[in-house]
Amino acid sequence: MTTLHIVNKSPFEKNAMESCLGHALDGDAILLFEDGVYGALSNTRIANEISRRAGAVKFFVLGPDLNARGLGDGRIADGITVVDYSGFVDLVTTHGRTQSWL
Amino acid sequence: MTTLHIVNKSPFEKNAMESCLGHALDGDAILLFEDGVYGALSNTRIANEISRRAGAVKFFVLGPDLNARGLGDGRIADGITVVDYSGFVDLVTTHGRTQSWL
Amino acid sequence: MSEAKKFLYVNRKAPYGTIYALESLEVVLIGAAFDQHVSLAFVDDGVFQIAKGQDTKSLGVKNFSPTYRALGDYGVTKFYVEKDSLDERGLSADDLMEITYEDENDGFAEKPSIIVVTKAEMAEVMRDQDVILSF
Amino acid sequence: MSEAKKFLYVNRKAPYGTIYALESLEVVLIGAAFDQHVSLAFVDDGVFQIAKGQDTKSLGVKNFSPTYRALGDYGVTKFYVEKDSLDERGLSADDLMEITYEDENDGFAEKPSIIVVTKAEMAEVMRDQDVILSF
Amino acid sequence: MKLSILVNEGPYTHQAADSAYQFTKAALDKGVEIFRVFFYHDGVNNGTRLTVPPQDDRNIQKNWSDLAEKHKLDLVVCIAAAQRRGILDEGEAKRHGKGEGAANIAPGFRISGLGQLIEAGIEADRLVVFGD
Amino acid sequence: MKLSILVNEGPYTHQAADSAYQFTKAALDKGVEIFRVFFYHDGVNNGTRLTVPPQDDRNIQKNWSDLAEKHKLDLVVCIAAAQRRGILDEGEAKRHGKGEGAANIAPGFRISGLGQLIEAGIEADRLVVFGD
Repeated sequence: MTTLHIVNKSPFEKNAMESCLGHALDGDAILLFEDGVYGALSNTRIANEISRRAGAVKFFVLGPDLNARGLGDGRIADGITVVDYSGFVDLVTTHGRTQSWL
Repeated sequence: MTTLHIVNKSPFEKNAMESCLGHALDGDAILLFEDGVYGALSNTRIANEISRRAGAVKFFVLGPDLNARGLGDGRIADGITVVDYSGFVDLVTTHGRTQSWL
Repeated sequence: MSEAKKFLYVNRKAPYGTIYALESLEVVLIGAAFDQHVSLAFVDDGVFQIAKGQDTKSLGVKNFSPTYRALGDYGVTKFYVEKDSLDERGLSADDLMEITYEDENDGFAEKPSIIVVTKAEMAEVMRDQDVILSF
Repeated sequence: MSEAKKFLYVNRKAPYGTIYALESLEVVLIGAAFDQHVSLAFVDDGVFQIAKGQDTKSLGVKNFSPTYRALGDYGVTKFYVEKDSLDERGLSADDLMEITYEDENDGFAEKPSIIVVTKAEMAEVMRDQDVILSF
Repeated sequence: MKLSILVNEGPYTHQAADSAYQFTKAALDKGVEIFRVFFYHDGVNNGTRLTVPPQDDRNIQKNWSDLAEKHKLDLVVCIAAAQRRGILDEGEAKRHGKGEGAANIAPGFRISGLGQLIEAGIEADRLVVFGD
Repeated sequence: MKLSILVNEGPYTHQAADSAYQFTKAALDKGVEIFRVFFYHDGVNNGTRLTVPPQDDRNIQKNWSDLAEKHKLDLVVCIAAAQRRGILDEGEAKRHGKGEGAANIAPGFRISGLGQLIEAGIEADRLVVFGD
């Protein structure tokens, strides 16, 4: 069964997202939340890495965390799906395990 | 007056040391302590950066933190001076200000 | 009390993920009541603290970003923002809130508080201080 | 109780700078009393947790590194260590503590608990689990 | 489908405590069962009754206590982590001579051992970790 | 030469609390004056009298209290940060109806406002920040 990876760290400050991307396997999903949502910004180094993996790995980002940080509309890289907390719960229940990259 | 920069973060996990190196000016001192002492390891990417700046910037590392982490002898890159807490106090009093890179 | 000192608040962390941005701002507000020279630095993820359009309603936490805009009324008028940090995050100065102050030495003309600087300029700002508070 | 599950403890943080390594170890010790399949992963700065020669006397904090060596007696015998993480830090397997266990299925022969794996192999280890505890 | 939640950070300081609460609430609202919420590391600080947050901010401890009451949630604070950080129930406060009325554990939380975390991992179908 | 110290993290969780203590002690041992130690963010948790650390580990709160007694150190806990995190003195505990005996501030610490931090920056020759 595939894994849901959850990342709550800014990729500009910490290596958690980079390490997550290095260990996520095809078919896995990655949810960006808390300061992890900065990884969803378009036009950054990390956005390139995400678009390179998008397709093989599914990318999600938590809407409430985006909005809080002023990234609500049009700032997000292509291929990332916005979900709310209910969608977060669905991601947990539909994947075999949840791995937190702290 | 010159600045004492203090860095307590692993350069492999966080961007604090990189940011510190980017803002330290010639004549400043940088003290590595806590998990920052990993920046003093030889044969790493960060060691190259340190040896590039050594001379213009003085590098120090806190001995008790080195020992705790098993880096006591021979693991430290050239050009880094080991100090104890008393030496840490001296560095603070002999520089114009102390800047923490958290 | 000695003569006025130069205080710099260095903000390197994003808002909301941790409390540092909010509690740093609380220090700035209290510190403004003392008669010192105050500057703020926004470096690395700290630039996200003053991003425009922050809306925390769906998160259930307090949106403290409007407070930055009020700091001018407390005499806090120097927001140094590092351009290199903006660039790395795909941001420009247009993505930041409009933060201004009324210059009492110039007929209360409204002037921008944000000063975008290079990394080298930021390093000079930092060395020019008496007290550096990092959160 | 359901049948035995596979538990993986993922250690990505250095010891002493924060408490996560120590308190993670406390969970592993308690968890060993339950009849589950247990593995430990050391990734990124987590590899520093099992570096040899740790000596905390001058720091005044507890040296908990010997506890890793005792885990074999509790049936915790799989320490997956990522080679890519060692390489980036200028370390090799020789810089790690010697951690062994007595294999009761092989005449109590002493065998190494540390298994150095590539990043790709670590990813497979991670996906093979039922429960992943990250600290 | 049963979930367990691990909360590794204290309230206000890290968003982990808020995220864990919002996630748990969303799961319960959807009818997903929560086997247990376990508080470890600084997470134990979610369970102090002594917080006095600003009037215009959320009360994270009270949010947890209210959720526990409404849904019969099992909120477990790790005893070893709690002792290090000064979170005690009445029995602990008495045993360590901290004086009458010193217990600071909040309503709806209970203090117990790390075995409860392992059990949470065994008994639930998924474990979700919120931390720093 | 007078120093002030700012401690931004709680005991045990981050080494910042240990480093600040060791640094302060080394300064005092050398005869360097410490104007004030100010505890902010989770640093306020250094000042709870309710911790019960393991027998074989250091007692960070007691180390601070002992150092304060020996050297007449001024240990100040920020009131706003303390309220958010559940650190209260007797007056605060009473004012917020937390019950008799609930005050958990440790000996040698006092609770006061953020102005004390600014003053620490003004009055000392150097300010050193320990945090995460």
